[in-house]
Amino acid sequence: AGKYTIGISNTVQGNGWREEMICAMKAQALASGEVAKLNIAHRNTDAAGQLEDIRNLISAKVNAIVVNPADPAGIKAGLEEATKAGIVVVAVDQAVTEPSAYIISNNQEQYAYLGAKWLFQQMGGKGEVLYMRGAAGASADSDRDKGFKKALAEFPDVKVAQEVFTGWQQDQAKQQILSFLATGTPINGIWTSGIDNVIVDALVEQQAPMVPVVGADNAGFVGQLSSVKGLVGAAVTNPGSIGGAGVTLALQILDGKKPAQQTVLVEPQLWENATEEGKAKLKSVVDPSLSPEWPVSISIPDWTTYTKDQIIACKGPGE
Amino acid sequence: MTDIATMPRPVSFGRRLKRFMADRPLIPLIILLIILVVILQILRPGILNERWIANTAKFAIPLAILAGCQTMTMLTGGIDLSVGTVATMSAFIMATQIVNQDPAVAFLLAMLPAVLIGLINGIGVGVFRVHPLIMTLGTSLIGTGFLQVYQRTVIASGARIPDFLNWLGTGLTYGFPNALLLFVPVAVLIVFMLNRTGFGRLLYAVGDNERAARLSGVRYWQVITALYVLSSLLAGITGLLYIGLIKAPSLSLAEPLVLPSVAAAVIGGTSIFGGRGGYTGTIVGALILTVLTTLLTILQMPEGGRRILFGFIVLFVTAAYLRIIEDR
Amino acid sequence: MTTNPLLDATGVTKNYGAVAALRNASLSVLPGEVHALMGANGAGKSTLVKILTGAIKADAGRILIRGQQLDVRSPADARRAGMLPVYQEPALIPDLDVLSNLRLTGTPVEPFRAWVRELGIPDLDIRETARHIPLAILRVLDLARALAVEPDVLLLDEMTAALPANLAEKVLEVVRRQGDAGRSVIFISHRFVEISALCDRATVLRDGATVGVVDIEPGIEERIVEMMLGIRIEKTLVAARAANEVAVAGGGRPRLSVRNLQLGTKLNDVSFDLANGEVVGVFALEGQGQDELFAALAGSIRPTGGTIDVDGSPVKFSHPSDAIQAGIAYVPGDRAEALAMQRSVRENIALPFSAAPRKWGPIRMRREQVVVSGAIGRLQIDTRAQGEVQRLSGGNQQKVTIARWIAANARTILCFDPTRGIDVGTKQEIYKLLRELAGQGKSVLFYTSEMEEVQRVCDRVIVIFGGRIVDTFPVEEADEAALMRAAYGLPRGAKADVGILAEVKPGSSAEAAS
Amino acid sequence: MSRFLRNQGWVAGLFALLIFLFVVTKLIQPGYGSGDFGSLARAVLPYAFAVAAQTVVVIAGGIDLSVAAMMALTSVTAASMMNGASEEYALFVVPFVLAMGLVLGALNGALIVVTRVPDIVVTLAMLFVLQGAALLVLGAPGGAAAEWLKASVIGTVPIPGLPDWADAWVPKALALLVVCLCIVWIPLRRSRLGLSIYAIGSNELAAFRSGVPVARTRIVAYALSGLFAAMGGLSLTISTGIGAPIPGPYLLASVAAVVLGGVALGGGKGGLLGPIIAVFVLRLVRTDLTLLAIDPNVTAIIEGAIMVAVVMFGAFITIRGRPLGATP
Ligand SMILES: Nc1ncnc2c1ncn2[C@@H]1O[C@H](COP(=O)(O)OP(=O)(O)OP(=O)(O)O)[C@@H](O)[C@H]1O
Ligand SMILES: Nc1ncnc2c1ncn2[C@@H]1O[C@H](COP(=O)(O)OP(=O)(O)OP(=O)(O)O)[C@@H](O)[C@H]1O
Ligand SMILES: [Mg+2]
Ligand SMILES: [Mg+2]
Repeated sequence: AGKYTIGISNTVQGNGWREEMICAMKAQALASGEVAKLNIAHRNTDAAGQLEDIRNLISAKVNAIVVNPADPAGIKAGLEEATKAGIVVVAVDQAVTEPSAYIISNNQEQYAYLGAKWLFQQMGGKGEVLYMRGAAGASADSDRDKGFKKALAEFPDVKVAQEVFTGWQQDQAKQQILSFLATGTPINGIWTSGIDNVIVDALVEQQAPMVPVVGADNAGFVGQLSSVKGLVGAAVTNPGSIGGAGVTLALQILDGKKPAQQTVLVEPQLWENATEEGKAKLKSVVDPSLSPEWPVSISIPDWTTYTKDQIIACKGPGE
Repeated sequence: MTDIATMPRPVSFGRRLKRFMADRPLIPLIILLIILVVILQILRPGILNERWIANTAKFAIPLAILAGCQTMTMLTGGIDLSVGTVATMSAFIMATQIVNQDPAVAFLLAMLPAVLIGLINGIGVGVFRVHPLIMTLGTSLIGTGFLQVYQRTVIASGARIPDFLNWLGTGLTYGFPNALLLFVPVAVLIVFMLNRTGFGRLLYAVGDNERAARLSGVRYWQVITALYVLSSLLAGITGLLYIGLIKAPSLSLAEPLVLPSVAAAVIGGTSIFGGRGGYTGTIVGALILTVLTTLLTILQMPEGGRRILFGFIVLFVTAAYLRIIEDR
Repeated sequence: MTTNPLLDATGVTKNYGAVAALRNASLSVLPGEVHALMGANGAGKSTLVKILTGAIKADAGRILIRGQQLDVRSPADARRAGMLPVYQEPALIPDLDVLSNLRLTGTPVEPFRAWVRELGIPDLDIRETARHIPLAILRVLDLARALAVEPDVLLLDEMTAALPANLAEKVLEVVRRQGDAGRSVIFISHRFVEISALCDRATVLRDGATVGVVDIEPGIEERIVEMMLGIRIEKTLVAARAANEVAVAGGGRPRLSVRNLQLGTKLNDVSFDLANGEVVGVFALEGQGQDELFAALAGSIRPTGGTIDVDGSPVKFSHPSDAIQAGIAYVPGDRAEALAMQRSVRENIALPFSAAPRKWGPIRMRREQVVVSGAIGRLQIDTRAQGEVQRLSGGNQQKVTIARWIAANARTILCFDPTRGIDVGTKQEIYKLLRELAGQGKSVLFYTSEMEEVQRVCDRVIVIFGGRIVDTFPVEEADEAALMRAAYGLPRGAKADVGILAEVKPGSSAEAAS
Repeated sequence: MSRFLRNQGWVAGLFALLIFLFVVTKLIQPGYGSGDFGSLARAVLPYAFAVAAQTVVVIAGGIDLSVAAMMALTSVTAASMMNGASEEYALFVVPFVLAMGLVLGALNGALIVVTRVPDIVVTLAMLFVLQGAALLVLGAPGGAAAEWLKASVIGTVPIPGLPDWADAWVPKALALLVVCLCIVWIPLRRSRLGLSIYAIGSNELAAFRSGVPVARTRIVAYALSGLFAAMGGLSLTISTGIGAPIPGPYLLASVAAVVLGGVALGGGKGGLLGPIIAVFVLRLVRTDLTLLAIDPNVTAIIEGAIMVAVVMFGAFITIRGRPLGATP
């Protein structure tokens, strides 16, 4: 039915968020009815590997490439070659430096700022915070660090008790929080870069005093926000479904509907359980049917048109 | 060459101490472990409580079992880099199958890939003589691929951690981690196997001189196949334990344990060239690495500095340990 | 020529942990002499050579070269000082071809080629990878490489032990000429024939200390043996095998019956029987197919044709364990092939017990201990360093390889040159042991590179040449001349001079002691 | 001739496989042309250097687990030095970074020699150290590369006397690779040093007894490995225009390609050509899988299976091809 071939390049595999992103791309491609075939290069690699994938997609003569960049600048050469070959390039989730590419992304700096600010307010504007970052060196992590530091600057009495890199690994985060809790250092809040449910688990297991926790809108954590006794926390949305939005944008451009600017930012929302209305919101988004690592925001209004069944089925056109 | 007095000198205390430790290679390792703990206590007074010890044990146990896989395979001159993938697969399959299967069935399904990968590794190494590094690397790539394909099919049904694994992984009884209920028998069994059974003998013999073993009537492929299946099974069981501890089925759950498991076996005195080593040292090695990780977490240091320190400490410990045991 | 020693070492000491390899060794070599270094297994001969050539470091001692104290810290230093060793183990790099091996050591190629020809290998392919060259040839190449740089002192550690007679003979000739040309040679061998044919003086080591220096003259052998072993031994060592002892081939069917065995081009139509209680010798020059014959009988390689019957029923071996199952054990000549060097003597001896999967379970330690110590006692293995076999001397290692099959009670033993590099005392024990085994109704197939062993041990001897059995002798007729002729493929009875070994009359004083 | 086949048969077979893959590629995508070949060459570049780095130490009987981390460190160093600097400054940066690789590699070797810890453990520890150092140099991907450097891998080399269509098949990246490898490798291969490297890999004791300075040769081998890794790191910076502190997948890829390329793990055998061809094969397989739009998860399975199958096949033909009568 469709007429386009779309290439997809992603460099983190096996992470719930990225898996949702890929499923959203597939589901959106299917739902749009405009895509004949997806060509997905989806693996764990770095900028150099992604360059290779992009060039292979160029060799495969796709019409558009939707890419979650390993690095904003590192794949510039490949994206430039793609544009020269007449291929539409859309970057999702993170920005790229190549000027010819379109960008649709979650606002990572805002993500961190929003959550951190809420957390510091919950802490009464003072105390010690445990800062659990993502992977050292990843660009999303450094963007989030900017947001976090911005919020921190607004609350001079909040101190970072400890800064650790979880590597966005559940097990590593769990080990770190357990050894931290065992030290008995008092803390007043925990900010996590999306590795959240294992942190709450650890607090419960160790019968440690509950402190406010900020995480992402992963299904597991969102569920905990409604079910774990005494837990005050907030989930900041970071929809993996941004992938579907990327496909939509690419198709619009292919159909000749260019957006006004090169960059479209999807702003995060904050869902907290400190207020009644927040609780109600959380109740409405809880989704135990999803894998705990999947963000519950499985669609983005105006940008995605697939159904929940479609994204969960995770099938693209022709599958 | 110069004239050196050949008169027998009274043996100095230092030399006697060294000889003493060399004959009991476990002692310097334990001393090192104690030193690390003392440093920890100095850095964070009060850290040394029951809870901390239980936690350390909890995290050391999965590492120690995987390091057991490395110890056994390294004795034959091999290595098993697929343990991470195998553990991850068992854990993931268990967590996803338990949702709509009988626990026993889920357990069998979870152990199936472990047996298969072990068998393929064993046949590849034992029959086709593929280098174990390559063989286990290849099967772990293949396993990861299959796991990812499998993950697609269970996205809809979700995952659950069985209560029993939860209890085993995180629970405490009288302050002791329940995981010890699994670990102690496993450790005793491995130690007994290596020292007191024909199979254990053969591991050492095959690793030392395969041709000699062959001329003594040992069929290499039988030993190696049994070994890699055993290693994989242990890895699978570790996966189940680990998922009970971490409680988040991810597709790379146990991968970060692979290189440390090799390091633990080496620190524990097992030769990667085969024929020499044992499991008790490995257990202490795993404890040392776990404590070291905690220590580095506590040091408020940039991530980069922490990694540098970790690397140098592993190197230093191994070098010092070799010095002590080598002039036996 | 001065009478100052070219090389003078005194008070050399080397300890390996608790084991003293050398306590107080001294060695003084004059220019132009061929100097024998003698001692029982484990006396420290190899250790001394390694120290002199910088391969290992002594704990104490003084070494003067041409009256000067030189600091020899590595084989490269020794080489510069004009001292070239040929160690007990081959030193060519296995994965490099011969030419690259020469370049590596900076050896001139043409002299090397000349020496190789001289040493009896006319058609060496210099681009052949060392790994593919047979052991005996490798030893000769090692020697040629050392000779090619015209060393002042050549140190040969059991150079002839692994050589077939034809090559050994050439080596001896060349070594003798070295002495004539004013160069010195330090020569280690357990064969008195060679020592008396070649050497001027001998230094004798016992337990790591020099116990005497003697001139080689007729009749000296006994004194040397006395010094070596530290005891007075019987003047005439009777042959292990009494002349009246006839094979107890109890009329029954043969233990092992080989018919028309074929193995590529290496073995042709080989047929023979091995009876219960019989020791059959196999004699051959290097590379005549004896390796393949033993490997085929041991189940290591599959023959391409012919049959093997054990106790009258046909067998096909696809793995050594099949042969072991049939009661046939193989003792390789190269102990590095047979031993797990980092494991204990006990584990090495008990290894076959655990081989089959049904024996993988718990070990009955007490029972094993009894069996193993029985075997150790029987072979009188020096167990001072029994924690790791690699710390035993070469001879004791060799004994462990045999002890294993005594412990396992194998009915048939295939011994491939079991006395290679073994001292006289131990050799006698091994001969006795093999005869005892035969007396118990066991059968032994025995390849040797030393002719006089044939008479001492065997009931019958088969001679292989070019992959065929060219002759079979009862032991009474197997004198050295006859064996030699057959081994060269000459018809029985033909008179031909086949080199210096043929000149040594059987029963001459030279070999009375060995 | 038979000796040539014995020594070079594997490389020849690999080359045939590469040609076959090109034919398959052309069949899958008839439009596959010189531009796409240029892309392939650029993709090969960092892998080829990583493999060269690994090959040298493997021939010397070692293994280098720190290859990828070394590439990351040299890459971030180059990128951060060139960040905001003038184009000419890069003329200094390139030799500086190469020297840095050489020195760090030599440090690897020296640590192995001095501590006497097995190489696999030393380089494992150095993996952490170099990773940490890379993170200290650049906390996140960033930096820059001089334009002329970036241009040096884009486009083709005009060769006088060749028609344009033929020039188009000589991408600059390929020319750069060949030149860099040959400058180091060919003189080395012909020198006594090169022989020494093979010698210590083949049989260390025999090499020592042949007068080879074993320790020095080992250090040199690791230094060369570091040099190649630095070239790899530079090529990463050049092709991406940035430096990334988290190591890429070059470690596993380098080990796999070394083995596919016919260099025996254990040392003493093989050359550089085989592993480089193996890199091309592996990269081209990925291209083909992308062209076929194979499910990405199946790609991992196929890659693993190829690795295992090819090595098993190689083992199989060596077992079959063993000359009759050779005592096993
Ligand atoms: N690396 C080592 N570790 C421990 N002991 C050793 C080592 N090398 C040699 N020895 C011991 O030193 C002694 C002398 O050994 P050496 O090899 O020099 O004997 P040898 O005279 O050459 O004997 P053979 O005639 O059997 O070759 C032996 O007792 C041996 O066990
Ligand atoms: N594990 C062992 N420990 C000590 N001696 C053993 C052991 N296994 C075998 N032997 C000895 O080796 C000899 C031959 O062993 P072999 O395995 O051929 O006998 P077997 O009949 O199979 O033994 P078993 O009765 O154990 O089945 C026997 O004399 C036995 O005493
Ligand atoms: Mg010796
Ligand atoms: Mg010896």
